[in-house]
Amino acid sequence: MKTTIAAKSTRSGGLRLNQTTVLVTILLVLALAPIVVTDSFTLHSMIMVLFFAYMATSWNFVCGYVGQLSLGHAMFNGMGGYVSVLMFTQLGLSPWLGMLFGGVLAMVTAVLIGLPTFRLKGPYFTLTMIAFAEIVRIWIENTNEFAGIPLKGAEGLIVPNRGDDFWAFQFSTKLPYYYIILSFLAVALVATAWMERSKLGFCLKAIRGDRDAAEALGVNPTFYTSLAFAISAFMTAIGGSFYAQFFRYINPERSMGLELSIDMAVMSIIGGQGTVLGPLLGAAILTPIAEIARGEFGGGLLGLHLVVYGLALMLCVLYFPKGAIEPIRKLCLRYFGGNER
Amino acid sequence: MDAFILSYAVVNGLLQGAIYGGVALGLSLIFGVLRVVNFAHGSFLMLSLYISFWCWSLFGMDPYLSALINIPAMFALGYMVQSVIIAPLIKRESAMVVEPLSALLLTAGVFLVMDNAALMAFGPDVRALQAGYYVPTIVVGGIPISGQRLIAALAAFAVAGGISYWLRHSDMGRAIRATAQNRDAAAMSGINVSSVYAMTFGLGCSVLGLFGALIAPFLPISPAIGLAFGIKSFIVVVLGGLGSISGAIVGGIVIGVFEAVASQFVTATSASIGSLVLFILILIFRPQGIMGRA
Amino acid sequence: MSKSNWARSVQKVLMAGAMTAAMGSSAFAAEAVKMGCVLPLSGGSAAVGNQTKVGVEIAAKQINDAGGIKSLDGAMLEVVFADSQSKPDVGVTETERVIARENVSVLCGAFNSAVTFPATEVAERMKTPWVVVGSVKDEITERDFKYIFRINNKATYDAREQIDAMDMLKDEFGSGPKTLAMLYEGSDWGRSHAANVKVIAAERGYEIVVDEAAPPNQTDFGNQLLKIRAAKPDAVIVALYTPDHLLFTRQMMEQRLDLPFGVHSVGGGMEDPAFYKALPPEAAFYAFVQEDWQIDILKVSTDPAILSADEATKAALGYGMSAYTAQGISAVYVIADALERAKSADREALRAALAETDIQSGPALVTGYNRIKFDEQGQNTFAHGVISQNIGGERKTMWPKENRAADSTPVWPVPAWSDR
Amino acid sequence: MSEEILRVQGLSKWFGGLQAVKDVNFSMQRGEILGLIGPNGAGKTTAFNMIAGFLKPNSGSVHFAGKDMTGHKPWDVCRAGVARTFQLSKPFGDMNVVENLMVGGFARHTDRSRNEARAFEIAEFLGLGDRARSEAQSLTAFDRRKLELGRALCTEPQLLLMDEVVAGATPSEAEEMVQLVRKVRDRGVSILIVEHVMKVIMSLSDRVIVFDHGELIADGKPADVVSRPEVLKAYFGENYDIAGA
Repeated sequence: MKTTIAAKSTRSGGLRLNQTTVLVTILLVLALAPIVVTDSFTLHSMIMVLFFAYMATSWNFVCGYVGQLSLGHAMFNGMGGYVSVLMFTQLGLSPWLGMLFGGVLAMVTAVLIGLPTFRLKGPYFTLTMIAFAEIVRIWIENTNEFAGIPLKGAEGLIVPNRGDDFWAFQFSTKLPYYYIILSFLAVALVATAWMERSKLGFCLKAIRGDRDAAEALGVNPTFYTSLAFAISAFMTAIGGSFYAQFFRYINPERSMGLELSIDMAVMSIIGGQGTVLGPLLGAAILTPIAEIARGEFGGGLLGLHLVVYGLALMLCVLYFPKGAIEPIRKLCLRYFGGNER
Repeated sequence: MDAFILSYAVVNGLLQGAIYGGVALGLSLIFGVLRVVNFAHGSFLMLSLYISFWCWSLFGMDPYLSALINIPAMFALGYMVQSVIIAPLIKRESAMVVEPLSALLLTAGVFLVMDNAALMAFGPDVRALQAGYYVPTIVVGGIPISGQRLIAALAAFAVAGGISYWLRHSDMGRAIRATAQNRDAAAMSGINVSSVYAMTFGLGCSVLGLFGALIAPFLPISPAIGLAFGIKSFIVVVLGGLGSISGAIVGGIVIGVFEAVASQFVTATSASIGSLVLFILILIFRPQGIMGRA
Repeated sequence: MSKSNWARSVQKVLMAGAMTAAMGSSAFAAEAVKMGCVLPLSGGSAAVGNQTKVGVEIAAKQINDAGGIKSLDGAMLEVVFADSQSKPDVGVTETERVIARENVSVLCGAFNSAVTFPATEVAERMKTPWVVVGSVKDEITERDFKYIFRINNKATYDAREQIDAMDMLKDEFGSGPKTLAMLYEGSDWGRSHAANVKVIAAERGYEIVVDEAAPPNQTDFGNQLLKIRAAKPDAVIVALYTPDHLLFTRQMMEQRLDLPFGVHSVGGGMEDPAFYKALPPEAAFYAFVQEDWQIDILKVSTDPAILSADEATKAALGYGMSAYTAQGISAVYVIADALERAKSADREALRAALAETDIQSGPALVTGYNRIKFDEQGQNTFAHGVISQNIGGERKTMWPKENRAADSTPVWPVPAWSDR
Repeated sequence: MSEEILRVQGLSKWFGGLQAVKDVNFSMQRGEILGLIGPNGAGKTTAFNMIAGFLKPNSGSVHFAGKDMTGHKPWDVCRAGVARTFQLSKPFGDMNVVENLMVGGFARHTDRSRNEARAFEIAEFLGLGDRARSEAQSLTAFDRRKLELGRALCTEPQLLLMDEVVAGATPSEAEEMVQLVRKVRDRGVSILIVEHVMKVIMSLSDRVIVFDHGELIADGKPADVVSRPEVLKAYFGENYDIAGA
């Protein structure tokens, strides 16, 4: 069945159909994967890959397309997690709704932060985002209670166990989590594919290419970057809520720390930023490296996977500035013919 | 807040701030010439601290004496990182594919590799070295001043002055300044730009070689120490003006004194949030920093 | 580091081979019992995690050398280590892995409360017993879980004991602190300890005059020290990990900051042997340290297992046993004890046996407890810390009074720097 | 040729203590090609940037088709119907020629397929039809310049501001560009062109204005303007004045 779709699209030679086909095929395979994979640890690992793919895709939505390197996105992840958990524990609100509030808070924050900072270029922007995220993290780590809300500082928040309860976003097996994060990822990928073809995508790429020229062509950079930044922050926050529900525990160090931001960015960049499938590819390559390094060497070679991340990052920047997806795309072109993806 | 405590805080802040400034010098120099924000700056310092530690631990070498090893070693490492890793990017950029963030990403890669390779090689344990003698604490007006910190702080001023003088009065220094102002014009007037870049990167790192030796005697050393100093250096350098030598010292002192005085009124944590806020405000409203030219 | 690990594992394999060969065919019949051990082997707490790991390895080797689990035909203990990287999600993933993939019978770990808390939930769900090592967060044994057991203190015990010790010294000498400063690392452990101290100190009539959290990896404590100097407290309670504790202690010595009733550390850096290697001994003179084991137990104990464990630790790490090594050893002996009684590596049987644990002697008590017995929440109610004072470079147990050696007398109040 | 499309009144700009543009007044008719010339540093580019919205004037006003556009942002100016090209401009990376052109189309229409069709049409018009799917980065310098013009045309301007269109071009390329600009005008677009190459200005412009030291010193038919002494003096200095007098 897969082959027929692929064959059809090659024949029709549609420029965009190819990407859609690849996207649909990947999602289908992922959706069917649990039929084969029943081992709970493998499923858990796959959830982590999908989670990081989702986070990298969210990051890519703005940073990949507008060409800015945000190392502060973990802040939005934390907001999503904290808002949905606190609304659940304090108000009894279902995390399914709470995550939307978290997303909105992240959106508002993104716009407030983005307005002044998106004017900054290159490293200045990166450093500013690090500073913003660090401020939020340090503040939460040191605040046990704020305006009557028990933030619990560095201790982190616990999601009380409710057993198998859809509205509480809690399940006793891994499978529901798998399909939830898979559908989140699907939405994020489709949103990215749609955005890339829409006015927003063109404007973002134009801003990345030459800001002055984009302005002269009627693009208001502040408006479009803020819009994309807000959407990206919203998606990242939803990922934070998922993380909180999946592990039923969050703390500022992990949920808002620099390391998570670096993970999101590095996965996108190595996979191919500014492409729909690049971040997914990056997460699929890098997440298992970390797992294998840990599984095979235990504590024998500390930090090995991060050394690999670093080397891969350098190699990509120097030799594959468009990410690992570029050579794959070229290979596909050679063997399957047709237009660029 | 009585005057004694306040002046004590200012003295503390001056000492610590000058050290921050000294550590940040190389970052500013490299940015000023290459326009590269070296994300791995702290990692170089970390490595330099380890060199001092191992010299002491294996050969019983005095930490101050180990500067004689640190400085050339860090210079060589910096020279190599520039010519092997960053130079290919700069060459590509002159071929019109301008990606201003690539250099930052490259050095971020260097940071990941160095920090974690150190973790693999040295383990996570905290090390500290103890000199065989005791550098006395001086008491001035009732305020004790750590001798080791005073030496490091004075060195920061000396090095900043030395580099400024050298940049102005030596042939290499003039070549570096010319390249910083206009790479293409410098190349056309016969300056070997790639050698100037590698020299500058090496020089920036060798300053860290010196400070590694100067602060190793009083600082616990672990693979994670680099990031702590790295982020502080970014703040210091942005505050003082990226690329400005004197700005690095001024920025360091401003941050040092600000945090020292502020933490007498609020918690030290709030003071460090305060310095991050200051950092953001500077970037947004005066990106050239306190000392930088508009 | 990695080299010695390799060497050690090779050594282990050789030993195990030799053992099985020597014991003949019956040993082949007994399948090894797998136990998982989730520890922070990299990341912020890696130093501690690796000390614990050494303890676990030593204890497992001792048990195997002595013929393994006798009620299981001499089955060997096989430890599967997993690295949590000090991160909750990684810890959970690794727990999942060792339970599902490695099929371990029992788990131990994971030092960081932030990791142990969610990871033990996985164990509970997958019905695998877990012996908590090092984590003090109260709630870990307050969730009505059936499979979770904790040998060591809860966080509230730590705080109470510190104040108990001050009260004891006050009674003993007729004088003591009234005002306290608190300096603690700004993450989970330090903050929750500080919160507990605040509550108990207020109940006992102490006044907290400085309350400072420090983000980890400080480069300077001058500002905090100055604040303490300005507030003139009688004593300071410190909860810092090794790097910050080192820096703090060194600067305190340099600045000649006098506190009449001294420094009271809740462990962290001051129970790490690396700490004492890195400082001039006089920097830590007269400091009180609350630890999860009795530092001078090696002087008191005659248990050959404990003494040889200390030797083995020195061989592996270059310094003797620490609280972390001791906790690793203790956990393995508690698990071995349960295995002997359960006569099975089955998780359910093992859980039942752990719940029945009542150890009153042997190397499981290396941490200095008189007894290990879990309540219905899995908390060892006989856990207590031991508070020592550094006298002339040696940490001597002062609290509880019962554990005090005959020649140990507290120095109270502590002398000023100028009088030392 | 009677409707006024651009009116600049009393336009002034200071940079620190230096006045780059001094109280400039001029206007343009619909369908006109107006040349703006002057020696280096005369304030041409500054005036140009103020009209396009990239600089805010200190005083004076810019009216476009009767509407006050003074100090409006570049994107608003663009949407009002004023497009501009840059002296130095990069094509948008990772995008091919058509996609580059489509960015301009999105300024006015959100319909993707319409913009795509229009972009192909413009590519043909520019003579880039066979390179429509090429990566924009791979174009020659002159094709990039045409692409720059094409992007501006895709915004469907009524007034086009062009900055140094033939700088660095070979004579034959310059001739091709001149033809293109004429064709653009024939499509009903008014053009204000800043140019150094006299020949281009003389052959293209319906009318020429001359700047010197931030002041407008001449306004008229190209042939008339170049023979005026004040213009010659501005270009060739005082010596010329003495010699010619």
